[in-house]
Amino acid sequence: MLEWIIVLPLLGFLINGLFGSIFPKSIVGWLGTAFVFGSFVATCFLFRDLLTSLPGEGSVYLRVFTFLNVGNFHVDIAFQFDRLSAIMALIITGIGTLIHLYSISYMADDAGLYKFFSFLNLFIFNMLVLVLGSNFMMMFFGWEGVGLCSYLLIGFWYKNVSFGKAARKAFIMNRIGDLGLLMGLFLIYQNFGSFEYTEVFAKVGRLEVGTEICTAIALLLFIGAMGKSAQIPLFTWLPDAMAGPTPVSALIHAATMVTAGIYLVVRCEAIYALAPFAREVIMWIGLATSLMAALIGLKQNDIKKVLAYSTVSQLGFMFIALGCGAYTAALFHVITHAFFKALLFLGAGSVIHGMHHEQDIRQMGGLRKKMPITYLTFLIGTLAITGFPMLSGFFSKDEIFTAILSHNRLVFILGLLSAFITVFYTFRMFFVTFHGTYRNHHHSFEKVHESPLLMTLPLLILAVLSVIGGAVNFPNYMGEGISGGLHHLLSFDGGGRFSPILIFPEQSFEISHAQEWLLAALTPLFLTIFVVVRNKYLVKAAVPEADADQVGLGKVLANKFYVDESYDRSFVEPIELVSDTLTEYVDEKAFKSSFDGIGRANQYFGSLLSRVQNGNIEYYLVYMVVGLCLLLAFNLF
Amino acid sequence: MEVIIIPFIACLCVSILGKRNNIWLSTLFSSLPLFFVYQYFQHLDSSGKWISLFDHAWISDKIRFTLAFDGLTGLMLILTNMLVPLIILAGIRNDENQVKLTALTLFMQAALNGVFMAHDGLMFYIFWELALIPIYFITLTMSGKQAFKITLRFFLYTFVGSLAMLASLIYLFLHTADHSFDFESLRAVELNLNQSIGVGAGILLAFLVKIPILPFHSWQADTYTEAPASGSMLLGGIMLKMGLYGILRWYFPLAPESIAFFQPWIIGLSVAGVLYGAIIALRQKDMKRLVAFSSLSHVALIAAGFFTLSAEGIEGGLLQMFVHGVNVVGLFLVIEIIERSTGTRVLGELGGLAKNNRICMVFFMLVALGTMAVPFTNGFPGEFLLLKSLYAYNHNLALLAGLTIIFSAVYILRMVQFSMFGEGKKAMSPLSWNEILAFVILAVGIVGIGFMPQIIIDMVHKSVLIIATWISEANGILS
Amino acid sequence: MNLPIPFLILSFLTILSALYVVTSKSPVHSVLALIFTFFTISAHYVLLNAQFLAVVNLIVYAGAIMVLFLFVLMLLNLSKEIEPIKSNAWAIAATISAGSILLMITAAFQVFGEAVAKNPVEGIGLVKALGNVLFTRFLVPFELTGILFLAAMVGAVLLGKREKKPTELSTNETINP
Amino acid sequence: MSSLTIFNQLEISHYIYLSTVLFSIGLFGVLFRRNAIILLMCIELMLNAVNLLFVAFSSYMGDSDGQIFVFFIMVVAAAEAAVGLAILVLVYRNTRKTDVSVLDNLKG
Repeated sequence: MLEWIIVLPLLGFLINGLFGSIFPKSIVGWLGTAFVFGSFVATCFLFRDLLTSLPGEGSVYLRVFTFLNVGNFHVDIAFQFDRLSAIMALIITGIGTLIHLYSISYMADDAGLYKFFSFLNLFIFNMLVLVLGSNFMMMFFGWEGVGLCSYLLIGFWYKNVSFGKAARKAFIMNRIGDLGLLMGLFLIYQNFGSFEYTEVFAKVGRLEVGTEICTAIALLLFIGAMGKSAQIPLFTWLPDAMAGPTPVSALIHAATMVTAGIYLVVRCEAIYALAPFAREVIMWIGLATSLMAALIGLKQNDIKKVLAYSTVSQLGFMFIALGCGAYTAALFHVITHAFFKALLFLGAGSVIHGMHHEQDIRQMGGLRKKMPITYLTFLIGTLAITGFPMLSGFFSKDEIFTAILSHNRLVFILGLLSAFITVFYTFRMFFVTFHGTYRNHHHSFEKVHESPLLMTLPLLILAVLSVIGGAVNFPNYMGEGISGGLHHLLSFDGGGRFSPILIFPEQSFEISHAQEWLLAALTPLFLTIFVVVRNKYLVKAAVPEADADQVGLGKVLANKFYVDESYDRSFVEPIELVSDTLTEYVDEKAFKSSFDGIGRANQYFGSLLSRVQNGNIEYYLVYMVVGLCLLLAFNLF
Repeated sequence: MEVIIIPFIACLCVSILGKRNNIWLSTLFSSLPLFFVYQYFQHLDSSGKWISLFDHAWISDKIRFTLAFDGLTGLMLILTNMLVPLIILAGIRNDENQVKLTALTLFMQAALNGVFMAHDGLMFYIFWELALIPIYFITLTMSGKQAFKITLRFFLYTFVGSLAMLASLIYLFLHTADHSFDFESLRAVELNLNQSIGVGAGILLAFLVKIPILPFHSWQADTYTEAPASGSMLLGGIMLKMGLYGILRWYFPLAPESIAFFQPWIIGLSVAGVLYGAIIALRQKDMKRLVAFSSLSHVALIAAGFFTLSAEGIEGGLLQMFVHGVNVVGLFLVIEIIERSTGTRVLGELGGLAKNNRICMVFFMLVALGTMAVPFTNGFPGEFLLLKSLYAYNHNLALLAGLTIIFSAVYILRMVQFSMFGEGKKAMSPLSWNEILAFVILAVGIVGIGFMPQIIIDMVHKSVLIIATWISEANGILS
Repeated sequence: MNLPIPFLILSFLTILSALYVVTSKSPVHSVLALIFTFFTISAHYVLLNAQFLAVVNLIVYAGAIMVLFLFVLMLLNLSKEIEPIKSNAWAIAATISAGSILLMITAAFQVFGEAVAKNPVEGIGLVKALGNVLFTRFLVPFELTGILFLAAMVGAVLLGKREKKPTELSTNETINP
Repeated sequence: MSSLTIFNQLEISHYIYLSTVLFSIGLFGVLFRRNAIILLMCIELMLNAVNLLFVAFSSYMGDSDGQIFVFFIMVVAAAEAAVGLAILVLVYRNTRKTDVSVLDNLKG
């Protein structure tokens, strides 16, 4: 069963990639979807088996073949299906299926449809390799593979030069992270002599808390996570990645790939548990990312950009949770975030589709009447992401804040601030898009239409999931029987060959009643902000200013804190300068000229010597006599 | 012996037939040696030692014409005899140069096979120089403005290096017990540290120039750029590997005592070269030049890996040698096709070629991925092992060298972007069958090795073990 | 040192005439002086009991070669030509060179030449003795010299032959006046 | 006074000095003069100096080989003079000069 999960998307990639151009368009999309759905079904069955018929084992292991065996270095192509990878695989194939389905209709007009679906399938394959691999090498394969697919899909509309630039930026930023990850892997192999999770973590388990090696590995791996999960300082690629088709943004840049960093940290919990300093770093970086992205999100006018910054911000939350040691909470948020962010992106895609590829929310307005299903589902998504009580986002955020509160008060306050800002900009986007009056002059309001069933169906499914997603891990106060599902799943120890995912028992985040009350008091605050936003954008029907009209802090925010510009100044331009200098001066002048200089010196001495050969016999005679003299003298003395 | 004679005869036939020669037939003949290489592999026993294939008294009874074969040689022979047919196949052009280029390429194939099989020091030197002759004329074929000057520089550079090697070999020869150039006799010479360093420096110089390692590289970029496509492919795909092969096959066994002396220098220079080539490649406009500098960067990493003296470094390096050959030939092939149909290979003047020619685009992407060392393409396992070996040697150097994975992504993607994507400025003509065939074979190589690099590792593993034993014996350590 | 008077006189004359050959401005005078030198050398041969060579020397050198020289001089009408005198620097260079060679060869003989034992054999310089050696041990070289001579003769004739095309000559003249 | 008695009073070194001096004079001429005919004559002079030495050694050592060599040298000298003069005539025809310094076409 495990092999089918992985092989099916690969097959889909190969079939669509090689023969897609000769298939009719209608088949291509369904074919691609079918393969992912098959993979999803296989995952479900295997997951069921894992929970029921394989209680003692804890995981399914599949070794395919030896990839490399050099000296002491041995690594297999091998897969491991345990509870953590099962959850990730379910998200990937599940959400993946929905998004494939959505894309059939969304991308129907595109000439490169088969290409699109083959890339999507390739992405699913790589993502599955990432989460199902049984060793760090496999993870790295998937890690780079999804980066590649992300590149291919962001630059899907290759004729647009700026899209191509965004794609390259994404790939290169990811590569920077990958270098850190790679160094981390080397360090792991050097110290533990293996890449297999089970062996490495078994050896890690014998170390003490605060071991330097663990801290170093943890930090290096986190650099990789920074790149993939768009944390400061490697976050700038994600908003640019919105250049890709919207389903891509939903699948890759919201629901799955960007959460690979969280998966990495959760997977290496054994290491991070021993590296409190690294966790502290993760927490602060997550917090900074969350705040910064939320602030930038305040002033974005591109519907996808707003969502992108909100994704960055939410990822920041997940890392805060990881930093506090709340792995379950982080993973929980990954799941719920996958639901509602995919929903929001697909909804945005629906809007863009209905608006004939208009993405600027200032050009929209009043769409509620024209696209009721999209409106409704988008509203659910918005409520979920803002943490409206009893929706999925509420539970996962709640858990994160519980963890933060018991860890660090300052972080709690700042994180809360970030969450408030989330409410602000999400509703701002929502109101400006769907309420008020229609503001576009190019397309008449009549032409705006609701999306077809193929697109609204995934929206509806995701909306339902966004509502009930909290059931995955209800907090304790919901009752003993139904609460903490995810937590139990991850801490499960069957005593078999594989130890549980969370080797070190997660610290429980018990909070006092006062603190519970504090948390409960947050809801009115949320509502207050909601009212403020509603008042400004719905009642007063304010329209955001153009970027050029921004002043003061607004200008800084609209320009994304000038991060891209400062990166250009501090990294890109110096390197280009160095490159030019090396080309022009060092390579041409120094190296080549020095070699040519040797040649020229030889030529010069040659021309000096050639004067001796002046063709005049008298001189030759003198030379001969002198030579004879020297010869005799040499023999005599 | 067959693998030298067949291309040589084919070369003569092509020269005699002139314009009537058939490109498919030449391709067939140049790929025939692969069959014999397969047969040689059947003769190998489990010890991994060299087996003698041909042995005949030559200049004297002691200086013999000896050809031998082992896994290492086998790998290089496969590389050579796989790439040369592709180079010939892809080199179809309807002008007078075609015959000349084909004949010279076949001659080159014979000489290269000789280099890799020579078991006698003098023979090695002679084949080494013999390989220089055809490439000299190939490079001169497309007489660009500066071709003569550049070719002369290339020739002199490599020639001076080889002379140093000859001097070292002769020095060893004079110290052999039986006055023989045979590999085993040369290896049996006991040298003290200073002698070893002197001999090693001479041998190494020839190889470092050929590879080329940082201060000796200034012939490379110009030569690659000016040479016709088949010349660039031969140079980048196979000839560079002569230097790396030489280090393993001749330098390590003949002067093992000096390795410790040269190790930090070579690794330092190599890592510098990795960064240097990569940084320069970032801003190149001429695609061939870009590939030349990227090749400088990649090959330097292999040299660094060799000198870490670890199994990962050496075997990973060998893997990467093979892979780099495939990738460089692929890149030059694409560039040649682009240049042939659009008349330019300058990045600013190209763009949007993906629209006309999807197959070319797919293949280009594939080679680009291989060059960037994306997992499941051929570039990854080798680069991973090399960086790993370097990491074990020195963390900081590995980090510096590791920057190449970022830089390579930058310059390769830049090249793909500005040639293939964006708005079309130029149009590409459709591919011919021979080009598609070459693409398919290379693509199979790229993906196949990406999934199963162990095949190549197994091929060379035993030979590398033997060399490693020699090194550790000479240095009194057992690793 | 007690040297025999005839040797001294002969040597003196030899060197004097040789110097005149070198220094004389007129080629004809040089030739005549050279012939005289050959005579004195022949006389030396007689002193050394090499009678056959003394005669041959006269016949070949004085009789044949020098006549050739004279013929050429007359043919080219060079007797009047005053060759351009070389600069003093050249004179000094030539003197130094020749002097150092003299010094070197003398020194060389000082080192190596003293060991020769005097062992005169009666009559080796006569025709009979020389002919015996020449036609037995040196037969092949002797025949070869004959061929050499023939070749030289053919060569000389071929070179000296006047060109058939006078126009070519005139163009050459304009090129090299 | 027969030649034999004079011969008995002579040492080999006398002839060595004499022929060396002669040789040097010839060499001086070759270096100093520019007229090709004089040059050829100086060469003859040098050859004769060598001949003289050959004969002297031959007589002293009682070995006739030396005289045979002189014989051969004469042959060669005659051939050389013949060819040399023929070339000279040719040169003169072309250049109207016998000055060797004119003939410098073989510049490096």
